[in-house]
Amino acid sequence: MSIFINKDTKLVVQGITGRDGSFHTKQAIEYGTNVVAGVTPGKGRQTFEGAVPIFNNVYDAVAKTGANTSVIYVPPMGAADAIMEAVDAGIALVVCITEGVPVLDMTKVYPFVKERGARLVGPNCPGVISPAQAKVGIIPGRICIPGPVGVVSRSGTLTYEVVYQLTRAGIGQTTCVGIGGDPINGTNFIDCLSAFEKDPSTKAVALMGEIGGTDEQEAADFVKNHMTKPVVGFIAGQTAPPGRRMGHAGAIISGSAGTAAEKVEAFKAAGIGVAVRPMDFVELIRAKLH
Amino acid sequence: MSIFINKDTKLVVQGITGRDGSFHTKQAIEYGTNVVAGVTPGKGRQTFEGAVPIFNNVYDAVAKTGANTSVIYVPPMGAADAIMEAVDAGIALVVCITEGVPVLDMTKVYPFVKERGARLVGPNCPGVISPAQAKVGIIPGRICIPGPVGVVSRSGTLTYEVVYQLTRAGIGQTTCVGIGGDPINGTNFIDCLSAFEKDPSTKAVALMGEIGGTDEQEAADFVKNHMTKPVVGFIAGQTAPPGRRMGHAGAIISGSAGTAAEKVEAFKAAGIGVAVRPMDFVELIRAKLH
Amino acid sequence: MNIHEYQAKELLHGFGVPIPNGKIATTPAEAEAIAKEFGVAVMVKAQVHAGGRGKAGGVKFCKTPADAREKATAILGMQIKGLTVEKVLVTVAADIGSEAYVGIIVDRQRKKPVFMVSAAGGIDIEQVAAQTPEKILYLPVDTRYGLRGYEAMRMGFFLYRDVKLAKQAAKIMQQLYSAFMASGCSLAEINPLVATPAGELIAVDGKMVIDDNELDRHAEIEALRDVSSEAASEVDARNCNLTFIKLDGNVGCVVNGAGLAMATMDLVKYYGGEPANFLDIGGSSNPEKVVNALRIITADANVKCILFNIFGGITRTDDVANGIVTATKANPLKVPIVIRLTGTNEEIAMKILTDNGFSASADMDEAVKKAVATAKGGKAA
Amino acid sequence: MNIHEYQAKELLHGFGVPIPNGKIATTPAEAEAIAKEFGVAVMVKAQVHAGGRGKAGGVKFCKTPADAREKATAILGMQIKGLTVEKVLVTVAADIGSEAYVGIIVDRQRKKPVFMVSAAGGIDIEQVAAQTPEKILYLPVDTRYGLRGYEAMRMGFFLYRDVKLAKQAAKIMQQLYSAFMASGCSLAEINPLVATPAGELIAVDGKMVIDDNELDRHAEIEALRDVSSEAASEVDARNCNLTFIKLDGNVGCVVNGAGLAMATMDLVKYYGGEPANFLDIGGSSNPEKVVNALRIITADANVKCILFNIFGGITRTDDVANGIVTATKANPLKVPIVIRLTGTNEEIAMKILTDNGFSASADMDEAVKKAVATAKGGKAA
Repeated sequence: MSIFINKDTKLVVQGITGRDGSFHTKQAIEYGTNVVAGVTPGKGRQTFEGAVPIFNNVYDAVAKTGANTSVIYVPPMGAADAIMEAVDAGIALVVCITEGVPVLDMTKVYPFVKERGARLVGPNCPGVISPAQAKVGIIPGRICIPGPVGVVSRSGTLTYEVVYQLTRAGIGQTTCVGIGGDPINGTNFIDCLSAFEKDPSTKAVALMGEIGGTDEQEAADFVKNHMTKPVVGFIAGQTAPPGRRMGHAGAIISGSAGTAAEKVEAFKAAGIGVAVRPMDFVELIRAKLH
Repeated sequence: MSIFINKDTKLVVQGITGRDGSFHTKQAIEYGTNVVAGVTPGKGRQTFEGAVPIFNNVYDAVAKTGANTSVIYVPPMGAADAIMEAVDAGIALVVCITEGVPVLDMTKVYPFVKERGARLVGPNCPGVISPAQAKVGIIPGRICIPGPVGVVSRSGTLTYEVVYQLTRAGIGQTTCVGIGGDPINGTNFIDCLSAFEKDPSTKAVALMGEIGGTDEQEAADFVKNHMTKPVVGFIAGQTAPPGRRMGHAGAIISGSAGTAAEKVEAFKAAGIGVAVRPMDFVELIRAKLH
Repeated sequence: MNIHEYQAKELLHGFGVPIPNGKIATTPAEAEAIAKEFGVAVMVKAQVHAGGRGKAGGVKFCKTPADAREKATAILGMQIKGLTVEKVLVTVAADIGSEAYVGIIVDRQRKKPVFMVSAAGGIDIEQVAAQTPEKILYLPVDTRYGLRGYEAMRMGFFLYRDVKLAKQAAKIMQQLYSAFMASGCSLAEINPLVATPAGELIAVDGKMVIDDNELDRHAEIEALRDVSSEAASEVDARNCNLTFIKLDGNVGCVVNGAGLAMATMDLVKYYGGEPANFLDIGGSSNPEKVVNALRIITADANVKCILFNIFGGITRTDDVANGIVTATKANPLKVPIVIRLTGTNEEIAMKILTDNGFSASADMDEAVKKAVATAKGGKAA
Repeated sequence: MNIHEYQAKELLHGFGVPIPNGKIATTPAEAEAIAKEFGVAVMVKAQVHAGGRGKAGGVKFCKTPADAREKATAILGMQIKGLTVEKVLVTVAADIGSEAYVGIIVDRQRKKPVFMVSAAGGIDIEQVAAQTPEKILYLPVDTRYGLRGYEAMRMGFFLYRDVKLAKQAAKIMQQLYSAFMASGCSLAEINPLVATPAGELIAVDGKMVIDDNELDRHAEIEALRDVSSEAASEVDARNCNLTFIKLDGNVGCVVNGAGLAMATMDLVKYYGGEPANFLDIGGSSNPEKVVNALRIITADANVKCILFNIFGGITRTDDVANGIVTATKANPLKVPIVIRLTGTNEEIAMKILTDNGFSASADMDEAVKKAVATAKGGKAA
């Protein structure tokens, strides 16, 4: 079992013929993901690598192939449009890898996706992988093995780091989700924690947060009140210099929230194990599993 | 009993100090409607007729008086904004009397109201009256008496005509609703028929339609499939000259639909009694009630 | 409100839609001069607010300036559906590869503006819709989000297989949508949207209808109104905030509310009469409106009896009564009048009328019967 | 991206927001001439991308042109938070009746732009927020619908009891919102919004921060960038698509991804070292980026060891390896380098490095420990 993606995932790749899109599509196919379609306007009726049919738009891709999940590798100015297209075409899970999506675009995308009951992961995220089942996005397949740990993280490469260390220690994963670090993203920690709580295969969760915002504090509240499974957390940025504050407004809206110390406190108060170094996940998770 | 409004209605009047707003507010109060507040920006802290407190906005009116229903008499360019303000402030039923609201404004108002689960009646409508309980809008109170008939109509004065004839014949009404004739309105025939079907006091329904569109045909379908109570209908415009068609697009989108003959056919096919003249409602309804 | 083809195309061009070069002529000599200036074959096109101009002979292809003069001579002054052609558009004749239809209209059912596009453009698009509906793509736009890029591209690819044409078309859809929203339209059409053999798209004909309710916000659009191309009585009525449509009968109807006005006309017919007009004095009333309504109706020599049917809600019946008294004092009526009034301030209204020598009833059926009889030869008080 | 006060105010003025007359001076003589031209008391205001200008003495009231010259002399060249003042805004001093605060920022929690307005404006607005939160109205805007009239009026009445001032304020909220959306802002502020004793509102100070992700759509805003007011190394890094923040330590870090970069710095510190910088080479990689990163880091004389920590996902580790080889061939390194690489194309990368005489590890913890030790005096291979 897993969350969000599995053996039944039928993936359409938006931007399949671009540099990143084509590279990672090959990797996804090699990993065994069921890539059923690609989309590049103007390249309809061609095929990708002689195997995956390309369509001019997501509607056609869904109509012809029954795709249920989409991954987006289009340039930042077109990413919001690509997300909305996928959702409009009936895709239930959209994973947007694109970095640099204007945040004001996302203020419209977010309600659009909610209105239609779809799920968006990202943008500016590494995607989702359910080891030995499917890989949607750019998380390297070889660093993962199947197993009992759910992984959720705001950052990309830090996720790889932790997953890689778990894997080297023989601790596999149900699903790893990179939710992305943009100000407005489609899926947050709580969405993932809630899904892991419901997934019978997941026995423990590893959560990687960062300084800034209050998502980690809210996640801690959720763990305290709604989770029965053990959670181990990490906060990156303990030594980061305070960012330049954004006007008076930035100070007013965030107040004193967002420091690493505050987040670590919230974790401790919620009974979340705290990893001081990324490598600490291994022992902490191992202890929770036994 | 009744639909939409009753003795528990607590009314706020938006545009209470305007010509129409003040005139009809006095009439509503005389009728016994519980008018709890008025809104005119800049006249907050004054009172209307020494009795109804005026607020600068609907939020304040709701917070201070618990208003649950609003009626709108503001000029057409401000009507969309007034509707959204009422709904945003938590008003459950908004009745917009204003005529001349740009239809493109309504393309945003409609989903706004739906999203928040509120009900809009109108715009460009005479409002709602539940005889001897409450009057929200401009339907003259003296032409109504309480009784078993639900009335719903696309037109204003034609509604009065029919209600007046019913009343003169001693046949009273549970609620009369003028839904308005604008291209996009908040409440349609089906919404009202469905409410009348559920209202135990309503024993029969009088429905007044017009040429144009397909609302009456859809209402007929609803009556056929979902109503147990008898319905009598009328279509105005049997002799009206065909309107000037609106480009090719108008012809394409409406096809041949919308003629009086077609609507009358739909009524007959659904078992709806057809009044040829407005006065025919009296005998047809009387027969259904016995 | 209707605007002319040339005005619609200029508006669209302001949003970036490519259109052929063109100028307006009001005389054959002007048409010739414009054709000479362009130095290529032109179209001479009647500018009137009526469909079917082409079939009526109001649109002609001209190879030479002399030809343009000749065709303009024929078209200027021509009557199309009762309207006199006072202006022609002289415009460069496009090289036509293919013709598509693009329209956008506010749809009651979907409660949204809906695009309709078809690769089978031209004047027979309604037939396409009726006989081969699969050749039309309907695309509703959620105005909260605007027309999204992928929707525009979807229409582009529905019209053209070639990606360059599809992208050009998508851009034109965005421009058309912007023009539609910014101008407060209820309809905007490009028909035909021509693809030239060189692979360029160009809007060869354009039509826009503006929502009258938007005009208060769009003085620049209101300024495009061409009253010379509308019936004088309708212009007069609109200036007085009345909705008026002239018909062929002899019972002049003054009613408040469109539904009741139609029901009144239906009842006139039911009792064997013929309505002379549709006239709705609308909601919020004042005596002035009634004075204007009487002036407009009595200008029609066919009218043998005037029927007022007023049911007061937001309209106050005393305003109507005062209007009748004022108007008839200034210009005594030459035809009999039958008055039916009930509703808001009915008692005051009845007193005003009685004090001034009018009789009035509160019963619609009775009043209509009486008006029909009067028009046929009887006489009202 | 930050823009200067004078630029923000000009942008806002373009959307209709009233601002006091003002001009930019780069010399005291210019400041004097501008003050003379205005003929009234002026403010001389340092234009620099740093908060707290007033408290640092960068904003002064001047009664006479001579006074303006003197104050400009003091302010031009002054250092504020490490930045040199190169321009001053000379602007008409407004008559101040009351000062309000108006700000709009994109809020992560609400996922919307949120207005914050308070009648208690001025430089201590954060204190107001902390101590008397009821004095601030928060108003989130649903961008699908835009800022609605009633929302703007609600803010107007929250700031002013007087209806005329409230309506003026509502209009300014609309203008500010339009400017915010049209310019792709993440922040826009008017502080103070001054009500003059005569009952006019005027934006006496303005601030706008642009979402860097929007700049591709807004060439006119990108053109407002003033590189002279930013640290040279950060300008250099941005031009190379790198995110770089200089710090005071001696371990130069080159990492891909902000989270891993922070975790790497944390680990450097954990093992007793001090990071010299934050440097994220970002997602999609190419060798060029690595070359630029090395150039920027080695420009810092404090750096005693360079630590690469690359975990390849969308970044290909072979691109990074090639970048290291290219850069060091062109400019041989003067400090030791510790390389940690794993992930996408790791085998190819390892071969490239080995073939060129570098050693590299796949273990983060080990690499960080080694870099810290090296910086303290050891030596890497």
